[in-house]
Amino acid sequence: MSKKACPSPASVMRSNRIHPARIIEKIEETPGIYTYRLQFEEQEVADCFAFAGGQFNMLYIYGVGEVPISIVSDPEDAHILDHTIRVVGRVTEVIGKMGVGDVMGVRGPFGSGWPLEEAKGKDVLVVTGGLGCAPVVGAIEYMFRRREQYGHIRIMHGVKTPRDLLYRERFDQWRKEPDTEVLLASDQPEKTWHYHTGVITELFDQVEMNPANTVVMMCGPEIMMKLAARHLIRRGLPDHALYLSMERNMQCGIGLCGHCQIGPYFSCKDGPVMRYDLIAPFLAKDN
Amino acid sequence: MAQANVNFRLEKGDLDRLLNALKLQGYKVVAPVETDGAVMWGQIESASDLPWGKRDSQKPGHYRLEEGDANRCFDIVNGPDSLKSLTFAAREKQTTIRQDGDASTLTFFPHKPEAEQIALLGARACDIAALGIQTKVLEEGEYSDPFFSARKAGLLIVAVHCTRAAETCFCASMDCGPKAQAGFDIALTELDDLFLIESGSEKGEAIVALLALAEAGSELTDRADDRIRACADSQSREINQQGLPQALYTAHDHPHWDEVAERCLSCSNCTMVCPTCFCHTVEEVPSMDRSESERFRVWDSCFSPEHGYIHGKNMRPTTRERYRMWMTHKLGGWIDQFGTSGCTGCGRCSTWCPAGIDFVEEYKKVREEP
Amino acid sequence: MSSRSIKVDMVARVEGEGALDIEMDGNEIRHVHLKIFEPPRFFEAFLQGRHYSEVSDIVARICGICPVAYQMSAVHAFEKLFEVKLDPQVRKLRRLLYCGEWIESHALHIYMLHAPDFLGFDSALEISKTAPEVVKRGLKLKKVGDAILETIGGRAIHPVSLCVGGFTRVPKKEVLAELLGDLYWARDAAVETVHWVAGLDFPDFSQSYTFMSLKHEDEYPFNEGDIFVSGAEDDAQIPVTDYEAHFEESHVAHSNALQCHYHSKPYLTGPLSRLNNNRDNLHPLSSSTLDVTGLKLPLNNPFHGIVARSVEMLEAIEEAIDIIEAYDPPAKPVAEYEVREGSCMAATEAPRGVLYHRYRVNAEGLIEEAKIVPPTSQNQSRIEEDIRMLLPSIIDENDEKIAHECERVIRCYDPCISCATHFLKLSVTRN
Amino acid sequence: MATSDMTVSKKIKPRLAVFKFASCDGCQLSILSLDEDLLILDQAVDIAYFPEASSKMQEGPYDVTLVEGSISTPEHLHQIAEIREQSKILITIGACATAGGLQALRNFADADHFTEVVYAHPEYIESLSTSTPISEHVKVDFELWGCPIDKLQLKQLLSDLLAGVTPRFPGQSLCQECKRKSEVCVLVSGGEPCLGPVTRTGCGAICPSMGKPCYGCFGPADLSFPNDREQANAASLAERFATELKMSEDEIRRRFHLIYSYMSPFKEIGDADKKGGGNN
Ligand SMILES: Cc1cc2nc3c(=O)[nH]c(=O)nc-3n(C[C@H](O)[C@H](O)[C@H](O)COP(=O)(O)OP(=O)(O)OC[C@H]3O[C@@H](n4cnc5c(N)ncnc54)[C@H](O)[C@@H]3O)c2cc1C
Ligand code: SF4
Ligand code: SF4
Ligand code: SF4
Repeated sequence: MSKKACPSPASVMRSNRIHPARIIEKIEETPGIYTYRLQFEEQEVADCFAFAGGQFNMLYIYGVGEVPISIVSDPEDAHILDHTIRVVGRVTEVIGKMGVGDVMGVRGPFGSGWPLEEAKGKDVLVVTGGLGCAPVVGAIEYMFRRREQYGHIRIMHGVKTPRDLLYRERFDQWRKEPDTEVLLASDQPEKTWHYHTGVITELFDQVEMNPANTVVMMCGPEIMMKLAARHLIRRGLPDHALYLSMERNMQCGIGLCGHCQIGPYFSCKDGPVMRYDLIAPFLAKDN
Repeated sequence: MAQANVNFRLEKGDLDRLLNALKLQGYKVVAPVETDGAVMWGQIESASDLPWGKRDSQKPGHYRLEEGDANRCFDIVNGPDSLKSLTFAAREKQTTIRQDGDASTLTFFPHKPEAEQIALLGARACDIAALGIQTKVLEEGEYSDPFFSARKAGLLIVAVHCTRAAETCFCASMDCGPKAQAGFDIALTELDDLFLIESGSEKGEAIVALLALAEAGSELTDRADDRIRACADSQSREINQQGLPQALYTAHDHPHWDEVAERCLSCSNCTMVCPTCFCHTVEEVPSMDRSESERFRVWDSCFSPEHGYIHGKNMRPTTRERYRMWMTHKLGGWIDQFGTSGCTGCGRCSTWCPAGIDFVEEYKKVREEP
Repeated sequence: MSSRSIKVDMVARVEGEGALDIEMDGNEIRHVHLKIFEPPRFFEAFLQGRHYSEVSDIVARICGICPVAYQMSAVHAFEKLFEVKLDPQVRKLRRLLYCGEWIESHALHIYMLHAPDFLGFDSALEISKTAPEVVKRGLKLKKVGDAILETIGGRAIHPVSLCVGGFTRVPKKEVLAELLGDLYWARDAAVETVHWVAGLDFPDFSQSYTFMSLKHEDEYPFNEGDIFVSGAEDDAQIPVTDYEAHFEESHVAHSNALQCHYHSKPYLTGPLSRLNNNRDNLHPLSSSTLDVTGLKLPLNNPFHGIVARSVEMLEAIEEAIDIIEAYDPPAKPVAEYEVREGSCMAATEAPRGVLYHRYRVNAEGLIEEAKIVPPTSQNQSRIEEDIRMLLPSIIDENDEKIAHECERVIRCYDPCISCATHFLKLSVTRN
Repeated sequence: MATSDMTVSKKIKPRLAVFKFASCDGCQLSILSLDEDLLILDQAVDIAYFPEASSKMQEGPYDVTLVEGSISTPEHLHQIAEIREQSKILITIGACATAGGLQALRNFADADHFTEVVYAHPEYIESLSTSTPISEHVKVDFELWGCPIDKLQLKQLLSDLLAGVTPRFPGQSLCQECKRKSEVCVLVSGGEPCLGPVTRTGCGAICPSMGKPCYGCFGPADLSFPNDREQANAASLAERFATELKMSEDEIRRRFHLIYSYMSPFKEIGDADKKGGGNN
């Protein structure tokens, strides 16, 4: 389906309706993580659907339910809609079994994503942890497609054990990009691990940073983000330059269902990417 | 507030004239009806269906109807249902989805929000305030809930200013009552021998005009104001809102949360009866052969075990965090999120708590230095 | 003659688990044992020390097919002791609740459990492959019964609203009236059912039975009436309070259920007995529909049980329609009464026959002793007797055939082994 | 919890079995009460073993096995082990299978004495002294609670399994549903000892809607999710029964010890010996 001019953007974008979309491609990133390329079934929706980098969709699986999933494709190629999904539970298990030709529902896009505009002209530090952080992959690829618009890009990724490192090839690929660094750390040692052994914050001390001109994007376990943020602030980064992806339970994605609250915020509409200075008091706490 | 509305005299025996006028306008008249030892919203045919001569006795965890003044029909302050059940339905069918035989297409059939025209007789100030708060949440944000809007649009509100408070009421301290300030079409004040009636909207004005009543005069309106003031004065509970919301955010580790958790049953009754709580989840109900699936929006609660769950972690794993969420959001978070407290002082959360937990008392304890 | 051993591990399409054990010496039967190995669940024991108000929820769990019967017998016993005066409309609603259970249970047995025997199928689901409309009719009839139970009792299995003195809540008139549409359909479907089952092929197997059931002056019996005995024994009318003087339970080694005898002899309870004893009280339509089948009463062939059950299903539907059409909600769902100490008994007609309860209650309303005699333990020795009578005629058949024929006889009784205490195993040893 | 991967048998119909141990048959009957959905089920699966419904009894292995009833005789112990071996997914249905059932009341008393009460010749009876849930003996993939199970939940369970979806049912307390249905609380306004606040949702709040206090037939609410065990606060409700409703200790014990007596935290109420005990 080729994209034509959208006749009435609001009717699609503000309707909060679920639109059927077909899987036209499925890529296995690593076992249990798949990227799906979706195509809307309705021409009007295909024409009108537009999103900003880092927004998410609620993906609807027939007879099962909806889950929030970040859009990882490039907002400027809005006719392409990619989602990278890790199989973890009830809904994602079913998604994992779906293949090319299957249909799911898409409601969105919602939320605010990575500060890709604000980061233009600045250095970018991406700090991730845990089992792969799909939402940030899209942001990284976005920047590389516009490599000249961004300063130094440094990607730091921490895992518990070397076995947890997914997307190994991707890290290797990124490492080849100009003016780009990729640093990996594993809490536990292993013979084949050629990178840093220890926690990720230790890496911060090994690199030079330009605190006044850096934007940090973080994604991972909250406790890791909290420790990393404190460390970076001590290194002189302003707290408002740190952006964190805050995942919460979401049933509606539009600020009505009440589940995704973090103190005064709703992660779905005030986030999911949120500035550290705003959410610091609520970070990594039962709330 | 703008200039005071004009009050008219409505004889007790003439209440049916009001009912008939409402019915003539095509409304179904719904009012508090004695049901299973409490009052619930029910359709009434005539004023005699109202709970004449009854009043309520409320304490945390306790509700009983008692004999009262036979000439009065609005002495029961409230029952478990607020306006929420009428506007934000507990279970609302949102969408039906069909899958064709070989699973290659999905068709979505969103349900049209539809609502009956209901004249609601007997809405109280706190609940009208709560409807206003829910309006901010469900209607005035970037996205809104069309089902709520439709149901709300179908309501004609006949308020009753409170002249009697239950022991659990604290609307005065929340600035939400006992007199309804706005948000109604018509309002009544019940005196022992007659009602005063005023209108609060054009729709209401037209209906009151149909009744061709005499003006009440200042002696009666003064008497009414006295009764309402006395009702406010009779409230012994209050919430001191000073320092909110911050004070609750900082009370995050207060030991009193543990103490409440010893008693709290995590049963969600408080949030269900709360007139402003809006949390909901979606229930997916597929048919046996999966040819069709329906999605329902249903009331949820921060006391539900899944409410704070994200894969591999529960943000609120135990009752302690769940109770804290409830109070912190209600009295604190709401102010940041919607510019108003989430509490109107109706007292239901305490009355309908099977463990008899007193929201106001617990709040006081949490505000004390540990 | 050499010895033969035949084993069928489980008789299907009955409720509960037991076994049949036949031993023969040549052509001589040594014994026929209906072995009930459904594990004992000790209900009478749990009841001790419980409050009378808890009993109906406890005894319901004896049987998921006929919980209402258990609840009814218990509640009636206490009401006699406390001399409760039931509102007539409450009494009607109780009958209606019972109608629901009969319709549900009879439809289940006729269509799902018993019909496959006559049609040569393993199950009703098999039937549905060739005659789906028949099975759908059965399922829908069952649903009509379930709907009555759900409306009055909250749910079809282990309903909750029955209590001493009446009901915890009674339905509104308009809510009950919603059932009528389906009941009118069910009435026609039940007439068709009677015609359909009457046309089945019945083995010629008439026996000399002692029929035992309740009998009521002017009603087909559900929850009231004296015990009435007819058939092989002299007619006798026995007040329920004298039940234990005439009917005696004994424990035999091969069974986890107690067996019951009338003056030391086997007897028959259930639809066949009820119909034989109470024909006069049938509704006109049930009566005329029975006439059209051409069957003459008393029915003496256990295989005609399916016809009796179908007539009773029709009867229950007609009764339900009558009650609902005339229903006027009682002023109060529960009557007032005072708890008294003493002993009390009651018998009501479960779908499978008479269900007798006796309790001794102390001044605080706590149960000191409980005794429950379910229909299947009453029929148990009669089933054994039937098989003894059947065996000579099939003695030359192979083991498989014998087993199959015996199972068919057992199923005529719609035995509820969960009540008596469902693996029915058959082993035949021939010397 | 099982990953209900039944996709392997997409071409061949999955084989379903239904087994029974000590129970009242009510939960099995719920399967036969699925109305027309029963026919849909029959088309979707091969009902290989379900003696109550069919005399065709096929040997295992089975893809999905539903088990009703509690373990209460020595023979059961062998049978359940064998059934487990034959079953890819084993699901227990009902209070008996998931918690020992009403008959687990005997776990609190001397079972030998019980036998004498009911049967004249106790020496004929072969019974274990306890009635225990299936999960105490073999691995159970999924449990459907309730006495009896709820038809809608059963339908959803089967529908999910057939579609290869992991079934999931809420563990929260009954009160939410009670309030959604606009029932007046029988505890707060009627002074009745309702177990709803600590009882698992699923039945649709039948008792309160019938003006009767919930007697806990869906078992204790499970407040934990995903798996950190936060138990229903039965002790607090019991305390409330004592103070507000003036119930005696014995009345309170009887209240909790009925259908799900053998499951924590109901088990520990009023049971001095087992106070604070675990799941055994
Ligand atoms: C804004 C946002 C963006 C996300 N982007 C991605 C992405 O790009 N790729 C990806 O693989 N995952 C993403 N996630 C996480 C993803 O939503 C969860 O993994 C998914 O909801 C798990 O659902 P489940 O039914 O398979 O798991 P279960 O563990 O069975 O969860 C049960 C239910 O809990 C809720 N839930 C569980 N975990 C989460 C969670 N982390 N966030 C919100 N609700 C949850 C859902 O309602 C879910 O259906 C994102 C989450 C959020 C909030
Ligand atoms: S989070 Fe709790 S307190 Fe807030 S709206 Fe939801 S249910 Fe109510
Ligand atoms: S505070 Fe009371 S009503 Fe609210 S969840 Fe706790 S026990 Fe239930
Ligand atoms: S009646 Fe029972 S289930 Fe309903 S709200 Fe009250 S305590 Fe909870």
